[in-house]
Amino acid sequence: MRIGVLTFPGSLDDVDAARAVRLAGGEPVALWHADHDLKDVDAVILPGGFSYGDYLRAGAIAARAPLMQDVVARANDGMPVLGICNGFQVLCEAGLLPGALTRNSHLHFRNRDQVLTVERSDTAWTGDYATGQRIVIPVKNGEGRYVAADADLDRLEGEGRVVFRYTDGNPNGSSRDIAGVTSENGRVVGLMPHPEHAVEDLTGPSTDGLGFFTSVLKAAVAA
Amino acid sequence: MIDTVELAAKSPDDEQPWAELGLKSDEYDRIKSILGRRPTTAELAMYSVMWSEHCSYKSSKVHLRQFGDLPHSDALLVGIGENAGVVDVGDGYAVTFKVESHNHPSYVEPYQGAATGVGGIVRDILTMGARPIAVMDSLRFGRADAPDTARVLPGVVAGVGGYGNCLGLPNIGGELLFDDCYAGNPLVNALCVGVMRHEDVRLAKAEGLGNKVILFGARTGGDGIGGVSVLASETFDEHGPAKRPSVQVGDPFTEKLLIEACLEIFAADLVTGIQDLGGAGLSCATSELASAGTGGMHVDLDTVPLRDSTLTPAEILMSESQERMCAIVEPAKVDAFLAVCRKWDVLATVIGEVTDGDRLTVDWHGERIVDVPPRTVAHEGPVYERPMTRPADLDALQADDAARLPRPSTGAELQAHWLAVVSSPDGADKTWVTEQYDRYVRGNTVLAQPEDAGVVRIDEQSHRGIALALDGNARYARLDPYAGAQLNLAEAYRNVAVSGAKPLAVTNCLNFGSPEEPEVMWQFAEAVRGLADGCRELGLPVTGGNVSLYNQTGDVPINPTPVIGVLGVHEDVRRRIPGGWRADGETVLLLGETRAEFGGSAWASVVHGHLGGKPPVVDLAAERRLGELLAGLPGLVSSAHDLADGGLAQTLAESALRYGVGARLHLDGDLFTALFSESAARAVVTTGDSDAVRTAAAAAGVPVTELGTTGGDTLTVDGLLELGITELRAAWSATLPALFGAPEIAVGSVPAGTVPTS
Amino acid sequence: MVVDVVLKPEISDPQGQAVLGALGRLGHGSIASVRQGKHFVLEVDGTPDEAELKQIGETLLANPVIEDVELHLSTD
Amino acid sequence: MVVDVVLKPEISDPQGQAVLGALGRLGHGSIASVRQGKHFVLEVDGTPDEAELKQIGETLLANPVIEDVELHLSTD
Ligand SMILES: Nc1ncnc2c1ncn2[C@@H]1O[C@H](COP(=O)(O)OP(=O)(O)O)[C@@H](O)[C@H]1O
Ligand SMILES: [Mg+2]
Repeated sequence: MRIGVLTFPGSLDDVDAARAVRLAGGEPVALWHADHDLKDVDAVILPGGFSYGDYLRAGAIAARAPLMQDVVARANDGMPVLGICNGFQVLCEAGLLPGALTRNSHLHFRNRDQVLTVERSDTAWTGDYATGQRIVIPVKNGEGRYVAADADLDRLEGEGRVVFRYTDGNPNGSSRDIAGVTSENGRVVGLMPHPEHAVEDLTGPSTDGLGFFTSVLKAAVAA
Repeated sequence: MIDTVELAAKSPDDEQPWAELGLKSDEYDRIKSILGRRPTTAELAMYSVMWSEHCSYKSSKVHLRQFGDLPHSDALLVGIGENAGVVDVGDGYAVTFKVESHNHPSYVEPYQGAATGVGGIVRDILTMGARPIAVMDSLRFGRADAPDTARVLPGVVAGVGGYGNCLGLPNIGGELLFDDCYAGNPLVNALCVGVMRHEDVRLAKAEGLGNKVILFGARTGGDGIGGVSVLASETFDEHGPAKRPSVQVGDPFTEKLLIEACLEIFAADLVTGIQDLGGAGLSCATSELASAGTGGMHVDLDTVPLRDSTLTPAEILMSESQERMCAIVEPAKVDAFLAVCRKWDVLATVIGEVTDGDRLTVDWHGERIVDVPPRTVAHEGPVYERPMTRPADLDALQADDAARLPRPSTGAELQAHWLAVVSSPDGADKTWVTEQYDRYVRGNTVLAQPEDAGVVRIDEQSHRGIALALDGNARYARLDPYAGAQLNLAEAYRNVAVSGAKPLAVTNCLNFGSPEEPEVMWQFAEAVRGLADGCRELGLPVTGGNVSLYNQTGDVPINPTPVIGVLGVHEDVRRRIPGGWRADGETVLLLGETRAEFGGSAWASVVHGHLGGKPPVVDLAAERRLGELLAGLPGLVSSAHDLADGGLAQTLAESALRYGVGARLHLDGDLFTALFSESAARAVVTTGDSDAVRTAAAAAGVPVTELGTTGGDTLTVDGLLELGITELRAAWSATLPALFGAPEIAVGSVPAGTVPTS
Repeated sequence: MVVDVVLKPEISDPQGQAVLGALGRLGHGSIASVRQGKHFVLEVDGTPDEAELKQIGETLLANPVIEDVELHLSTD
Repeated sequence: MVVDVVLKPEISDPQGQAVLGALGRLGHGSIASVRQGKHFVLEVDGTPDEAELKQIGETLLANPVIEDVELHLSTD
């Protein structure tokens, strides 16, 4: 199973995402923002970091990179795409996911181990979790406050598109404790916390993040 | 009208602003005698920045030689003198690390000063051929409740985080301490560590006739001009002329691209020499490269890409615009070099070449404006043996023994003092600061704050890794700079050792007042001597460091603040020892000997506002025994935490609070001494097999005291006091958020242009 | 061209609120509200194409999901 | 009152540079330069005291070491 990890100028957690794919038993494939080449991957991860320094708005410039056109096209055909942190911001800016991520309410970058509740276990990236399961993975961002107009939030909730909620404390002031959302078809998922930093006991607060990368191996087969 | 070499030769008597540029009259005379004429304006600019204290180490050089004279160490691959020293950590891996100050710029513009401090030290590490893998920061501010601390601290922390986070470097530890003496002069010391294979070490020299000089990275602008000579060597004096030096603005995104481009360039073997541009910008890079090489160098200044077309040639040579590097490249490899830069959107320009002969020449608009022997600029600057005197107040200070201060006697008083120490700004939870730093990125962080040392895995297959700690107690150094430097060395050594690592090498950042004050110079000389002697005794090389002088407000210097970094190696990071208690029912053991030592202690400072007496006794042989014992303990102990500021009281609190596991303890002898003494060479460990630990300790010659057993939700000292973990945590964790946590304090701490926050 | 980008009124603005809080603390009680946005100054070569500038302002410089945009074309 | 805070011209503006780069890649080659700053909208109760507003703009909203401030008082 080939899982692409897209590197933009300023991507940082691409090595971590690739490691997580490897530990889950997949084959990470490095993708370069400026190419129009998805290298026959079965799914794509947009990793965390500061693409283009997060200048202008986090994710705004990366969302307009050449390879993103290919990602958007394939995603619309059902290819699984995961956006982590900066990758989530890119997906929102690219219009693949609803809403936007803005400056944290306390105005600081914040890195902590965060409890999340999995609200949906039927997306391409969450099949190995149970609905209602609590997981602990790191969160680290300065612009992670998820916002959208109230009506849009109501609609998202109604459609069951909230995949993760912050639990035991909201680290950035996100509306309705939303930590991650999905596309209508459940194939594209974005979240601010970092599952790729919770895949080894030695280096993470838990191994709760591994489930993202094992889930997609099955989902991509099923597709 | 450009001042050319030709013109300078014809107009020997033209007035030049050497004094404004910080040169002394004899220094100016020396430049004239080196050149056999007056310098051109551009040459004067180069000499003045390169001969500033910051670049030339003119006051400190004679003392720092002691580090170079330390006995040979097999671990040392590259010693002092290059951008950073390089150490062999086994399996063919080499590690380079260094700590550097950015104190004065951080006072003027906290966010950018701190950010560019991180940027600068990262480039030093990159220059050695290494991939930077982690950063640390050691910070000092005035009193925590002083208004100016509220102005400076949030910006500094946001700047350290903003830059390091955006580069993708985990922050694995540091220090945050407060003292009145830093009120007008905060300290921002940043450390970076990088890793490479032995064969990948790169040096800063220009070799090979005809090789090209390539400037790459950001464009050159008018920022930071004169920063070196003005910013770094002048005092901030309210009554002096207002200096509004231009500040450098950092662009971590460009630096990230520079890192990736450089690593690709190194991997393809495209450079013969490389140097970063830091203080003194192009003046420094070109003269150092040329000076270290065998030939000369010629630069055509018109080719330098500018951000501001009105810059004069002298300004271009002095500009400290950030995120720039300079490489020496064989002509046949230039195209490949430029192609890598294009891939990473890094601007790269050939600006000159290596020449035969031994001159550094620079042309501007077709005219020669610089023609100098590069060694005289870079390496043969003035050297001073400044006068020194032992501070007049030192005897009285040492005689004012902290042992005579009123002590707590009842359980209630002990408890109150305990809480006061751990909830003081120095003792309190640093989470409010450290959670602004990414500690996870790159996925190799094994231990980070609040552990004693940061531990990073460097090989995912073999699990080899490194440990690092930074320590700089300035109270001890004020009371006795020789012993203080050794105590800081000992603490950093101990912090690395408690993680289970074998200490290997030392870096340091020496923050002192004005070298022109004989009493400060004495403090400096004593600290260097103490550090050198300490390293000799511990068998550790000093691989590099940094000196920051003129840290004073008016004529009041800061307490001498030698910040010492120790690097250790872990053969297998899976065997690292964390600092906190995790399980119930383990035996708590104190390793080492406790004496009644309160001089410079946190207790005296927090409870009595007192600084006096002598610092704790230095016993490096005992430190070494403790370190060797700890290195053999993984597997036997489940936690280890060193004792330092705040003594056992602080260590017990931190160990319990880490995972919320308490303990029942009984302390023999004088309880006050047991809790608050700061005797060195001690650590607390927990174990399920205390007999085995005792046997190992006996063999190592380390005294062991059984303190009690972990478990429960209180820290209980039999018959005397009982501190609830909840109550303790509330006191410990409330301090910094109460002082700095309100969002409105952050207003203005992050400037307009450069706000990477995600 | 000058482009000012501000958060839509229904999106909360913690930066503006922090400034307001700081002003209150400093005794500037007469300030009733603060909103913080972004300010761009673009220089255009040749004659600016208004439609193009509008598109730049509305689609790149601002995120229409959360932000409003004001364009000020000036020719000098 | 509107306050625009921009970096002094001699200070580098990495954000503006990044936006300029993006515009170039998106085919907006006619944009010659971009500078990015902050934009504050303050509402004042009663009649604004100009000196006070100026002080606010210049000391709290901007760092005069690296930033310039433009005040636009509007009374509506
Ligand atoms: N400015 C800082 N940056 C990063 N880590 C910090 C900073 N200040 C404190 N820390 C971390 O907080 C922990 C506690 O600090 P401290 O009590 O000073 O440690 P120690 O007594 O071991 O020197 C350490 O892990 C240290 O690395
Ligand atoms: Mg320690």
